[in-house]
Amino acid sequence: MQSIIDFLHENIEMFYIVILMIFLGIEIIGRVPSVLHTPLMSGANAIHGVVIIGAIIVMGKAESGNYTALVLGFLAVVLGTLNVVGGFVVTDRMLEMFRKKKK
Amino acid sequence: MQSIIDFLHENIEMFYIVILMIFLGIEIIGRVPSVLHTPLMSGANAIHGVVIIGAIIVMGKAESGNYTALVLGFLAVVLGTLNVVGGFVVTDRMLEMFRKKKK
Amino acid sequence: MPISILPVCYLIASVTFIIGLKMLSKPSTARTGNLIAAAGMVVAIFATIFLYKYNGKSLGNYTWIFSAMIIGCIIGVLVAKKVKMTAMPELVSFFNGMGGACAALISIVEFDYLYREYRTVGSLFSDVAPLGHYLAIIAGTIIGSISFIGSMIAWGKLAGKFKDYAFKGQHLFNTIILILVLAAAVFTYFSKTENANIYFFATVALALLYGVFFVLPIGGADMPVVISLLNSFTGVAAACGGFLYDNKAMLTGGILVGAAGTLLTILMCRAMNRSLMNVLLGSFGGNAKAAAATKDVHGNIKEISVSDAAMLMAYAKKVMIVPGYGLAVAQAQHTCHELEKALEEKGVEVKYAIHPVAGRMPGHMNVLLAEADVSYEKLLEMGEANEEMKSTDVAFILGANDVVNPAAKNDPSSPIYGMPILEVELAKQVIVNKRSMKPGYAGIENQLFYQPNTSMLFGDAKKVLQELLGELKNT
Amino acid sequence: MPISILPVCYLIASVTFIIGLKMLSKPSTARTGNLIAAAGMVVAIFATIFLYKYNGKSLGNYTWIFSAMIIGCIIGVLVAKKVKMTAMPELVSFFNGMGGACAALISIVEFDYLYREYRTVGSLFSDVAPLGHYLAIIAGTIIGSISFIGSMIAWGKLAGKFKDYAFKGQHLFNTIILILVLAAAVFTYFSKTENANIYFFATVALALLYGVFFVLPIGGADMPVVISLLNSFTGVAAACGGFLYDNKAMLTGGILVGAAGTLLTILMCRAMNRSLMNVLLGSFGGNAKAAAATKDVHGNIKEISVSDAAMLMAYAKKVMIVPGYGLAVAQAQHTCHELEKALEEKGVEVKYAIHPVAGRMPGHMNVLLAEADVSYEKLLEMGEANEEMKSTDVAFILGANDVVNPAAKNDPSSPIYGMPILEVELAKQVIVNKRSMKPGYAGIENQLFYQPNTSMLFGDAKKVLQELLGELKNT
Ligand SMILES: NC(=O)c1ccc[n+]([C@@H]2O[C@H](COP(=O)([O-])OP(=O)(O)OC[C@H]3O[C@@H](n4cnc5c(N)ncnc54)[C@H](OP(=O)(O)O)[C@@H]3O)[C@@H](O)[C@H]2O)c1
Ligand SMILES: NC(=O)c1ccc[n+]([C@@H]2O[C@H](COP(=O)([O-])OP(=O)(O)OC[C@H]3O[C@@H](n4cnc5c(N)ncnc54)[C@H](OP(=O)(O)O)[C@@H]3O)[C@@H](O)[C@H]2O)c1
Repeated sequence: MQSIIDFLHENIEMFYIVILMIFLGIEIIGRVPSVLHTPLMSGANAIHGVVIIGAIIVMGKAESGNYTALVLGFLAVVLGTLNVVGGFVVTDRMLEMFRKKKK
Repeated sequence: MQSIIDFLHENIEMFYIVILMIFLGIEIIGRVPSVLHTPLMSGANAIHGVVIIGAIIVMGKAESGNYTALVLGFLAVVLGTLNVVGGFVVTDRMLEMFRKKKK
Repeated sequence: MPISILPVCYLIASVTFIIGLKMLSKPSTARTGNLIAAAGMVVAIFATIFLYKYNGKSLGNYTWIFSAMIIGCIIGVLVAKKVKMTAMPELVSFFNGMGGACAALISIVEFDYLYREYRTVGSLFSDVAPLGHYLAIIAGTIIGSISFIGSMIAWGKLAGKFKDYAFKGQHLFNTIILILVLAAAVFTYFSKTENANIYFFATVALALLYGVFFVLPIGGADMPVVISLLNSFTGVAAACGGFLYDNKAMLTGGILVGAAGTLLTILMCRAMNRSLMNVLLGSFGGNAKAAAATKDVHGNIKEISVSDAAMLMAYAKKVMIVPGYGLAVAQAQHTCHELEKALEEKGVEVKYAIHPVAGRMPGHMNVLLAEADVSYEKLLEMGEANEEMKSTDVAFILGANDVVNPAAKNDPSSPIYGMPILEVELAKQVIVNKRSMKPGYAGIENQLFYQPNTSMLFGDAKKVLQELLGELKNT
Repeated sequence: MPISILPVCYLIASVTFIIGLKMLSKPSTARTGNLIAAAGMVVAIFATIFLYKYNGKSLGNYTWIFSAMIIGCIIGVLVAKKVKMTAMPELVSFFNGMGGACAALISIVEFDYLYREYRTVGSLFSDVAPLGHYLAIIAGTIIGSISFIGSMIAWGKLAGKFKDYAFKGQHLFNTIILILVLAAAVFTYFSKTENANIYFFATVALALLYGVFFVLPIGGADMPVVISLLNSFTGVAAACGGFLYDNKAMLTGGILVGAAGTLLTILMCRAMNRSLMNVLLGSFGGNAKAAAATKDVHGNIKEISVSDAAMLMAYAKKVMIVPGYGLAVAQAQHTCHELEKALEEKGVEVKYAIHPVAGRMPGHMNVLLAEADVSYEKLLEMGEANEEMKSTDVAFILGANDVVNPAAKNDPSSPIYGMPILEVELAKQVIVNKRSMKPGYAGIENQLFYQPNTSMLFGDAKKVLQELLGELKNT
């Protein structure tokens, strides 16, 4: 129990950010019309591609002899980029289609 | 310029909290029907009464010889309490009226 | 390191504020939301009293703290419970002013600590006082002071203690004071430590002055908007306190109110089809008078006697009452409810058409009629009301004016053009009760009064309603 | 202290994510929102590459990083641009899986660092590895792995590579694996440092296994919901990375998607009138079959010939086309558009009635018909469509079934009871095209087919449409 409180205490700002972000995520999405469900899912999918930052850090700090880190890091960057780039491009394509109908 | 970046750097979590809170404040209120404007204003008014925490701190750490701090602190606590208590009670009274009509 | 659950309490409080405010913005959950936020506040307050440590020591002066809190509690509850429902907006303003004053006082005491500490150093104040700390203090002082005095003036205006006051060059004058406030704040920071306090108090005085002249010229009827704005100011002042003490509850609560309050202010203006700037600079009234002067309204008015009006309503199938500011001023809501009952006894269907900005505060008519026990189902919102207007035999307008002005629909030069209105002209007959041909809040003429199916029933709303009641009893 | 603007860049990225997601949820701003979020992402990525410092050193291995990014870019763009519009959901699933794998790999490498550092210490792993750090690693690993493998299976299912697979006791089995995953995670922490890696890899393997059995039994048509859920999982996995590196952009982006994704999943289920539990446990199909077996549907069906159907439509004033999953399967959207044009040439008014969950992904019909260049004004949402149904002469149902099943309105025992439907039975004539009398997605009978004003037009949607076109050209 004490250690949990300690942990909370030290990271209280992180917890604030997490909790506020949860509220925000829920509030923002609340009014989405169902036609936009698929593009929204796809856009959100692109946003969590921010995990690529972690991959870049892993890759960038890997020492030259550490093949595990180098190989896995390389793979992680490739996959992360796929997620980000593919995600945004595919969302854009979907939305372009929606827009075309508008006019 | 440098000192601004320094300041941002040191308080980056605070800035995150502030910015997220601004978004949240705006999102939360966005859909309020106009009948609720007055009670909502009143409720928000009660919430900023949280400033009383500052008054309590000022009062609590005032040394016994420091009359400025003691007197102003005392006044601050009285006013802060007025804000909090009056705010919540008056909001409740307004909303009670709205509820009564419902049934 | 003395670890306590204080931050957890603050986190809980922040979350309750968010949830509470969210629930406050839906009619069905509003009351619970208010209670939730209040519960979080209690947690935050008592956690601070008992768990807060500075330099490892607990807080002292418990007697002072508790007696201050008890005094505040008693006054707060008494005032909040006693005041008349129609005096709500000024009460909110009063409490808001208290919050602003509290924030200002805290900052003043904290400045005093800084000053005492460095008074004798003999260098520039900026060399010794940390900038972040000073910024939080001075922002809290200025914003808190403006909010305090502004709220007090708004309160006085609504309570009828002050009149609107404006003079030529008002805006320029205000801008100059504001610049002086900021200049004094900067001077304080860059002054010698021993006279920093002089500049500081000049800042406070100037901020108070600015607050006075900021609110004084704004029309009394615009006070709800101003109060909402000052409310968000106090929120920001509280947040400054949060920065000062690195206190997350104050920070989040303050910013939340600051952001939500600003948006609410804008929403309020939008409901009246005006911009915030327009409200603050008061150009609305000016325009409107000009418009009223140039625009001439054609036709003759037709008066109707009380007995004829009573007949008309008694033999109607459906009567739509359109209440407005005049009804509130005349305090005629109870008599109005009696008229409604008398008509219903005669088999007439009676409904109320509620315009969102009828009266002088949002929801004014709802609160007013609720006070008189009018049942909820009888109150129609604007949309519904307009749909039922066609099937209405008599639209009875009680002290409303702008909210039924067709100029909003068909005169692009009118200052209220674009505001959604109650389309009473669709009813078969329109009876308008007011005391004279004087315009309402927006200061413009109303073509409705000259329409062929409109009849005027002049007189104070309460008196007229009582006479109508008398007539109805006799038939 | 080396101060950089990196945190500011991350702050900017976080804000763009919030604004982007917000704009994505409104049709008019969605596309800009996507671009804004993408811009923020670019800022975050390049800021990391050039400004990130660990222990005071800049990152190295730039060649590796850039070549990996270029490879990822090329594949990503190619795949995203090439794929057919109808294959969108599986593509989202694929990219989501990549993100999950990325998160898992990061965590694995970070665990490897920990392991290398403490391998030879000879004490318990828990004595040396900080709990917070370990928790972030293990959570990232588990959630990332599940998200990766689950997305791959969802992708395979939608691409037709895997079939649904369920066995008795599936739920119990899954629960046991999940418990084993958690147990392995705990064991890793409390094992001797030199064999911590064995338990760790057991955790990874079990998590992958769980992911497989979590998604396999869920019906292929429910995949959009599952993908949305796994999407929010990946968000949480990314947020774990944010904790690990104390990186606010990852933290906020991840949590934002985690929260929004979870709500979106629930909203999707709600649009189909189902609960998330119901989708995950797959009890829907089971119930439905039982219901279909017990409930007997009365009446006879009436068939109509292609030429009669063509006549009926050609001489109608208004035809309402109700597209459904069958139209998508038959890839008949272009032929459908031609039919529409042919009818309009004959002076018939043609509209489309779009049910929000027609097809197999939200917005499926909109995307499909947009692809065939059907103009936006012709697509009616459910509410509008139902209002126009009364004035419709022929409702032409093309491969839709559940979305026009009146049981949703009048049979409380039906599994789809309560789902809003398109009320085609209000039209004067109903023509239903499908291949057989087999039920649709929900697996239940449809009373509509037996109604007196309904005629069935059996056959593959594309073939039938082509025949109709031929007939129309001849008349
Ligand atoms: N609700 C809000 O939040 C809010 C806030 C600020 C401003 N406003 C503004 O206030 C206006 C509200 O419209 P409204 O139609 O309710 O009011 P209004 O346009 O101000 O008209 C009120 C009318 O009531 C008459 N009246 C005054 N005292 C009376 C009495 N004792 N008996 C009978 N009649 C009496 C007045 O005419 P006589 O003098 O001839 O009797 C006046 O024309 C709008 O312009 C709105 O934008 C609203
Ligand atoms: N939109 C979403 O996000 C989503 C996601 C998951 C689930 N769902 C569910 O999917 C269902 C959608 O309803 P729906 O009415 O669109 O589809 P449906 O109820 O699944 O019915 C589709 C019908 O099309 C017919 N069909 C199949 N292939 C055909 C072809 N080549 N030519 C002509 N007809 C063909 C089938 O009958 P035959 O076999 O006799 O031809 C079937 O009855 C709802 O239950 C919804 O809850 C929707």
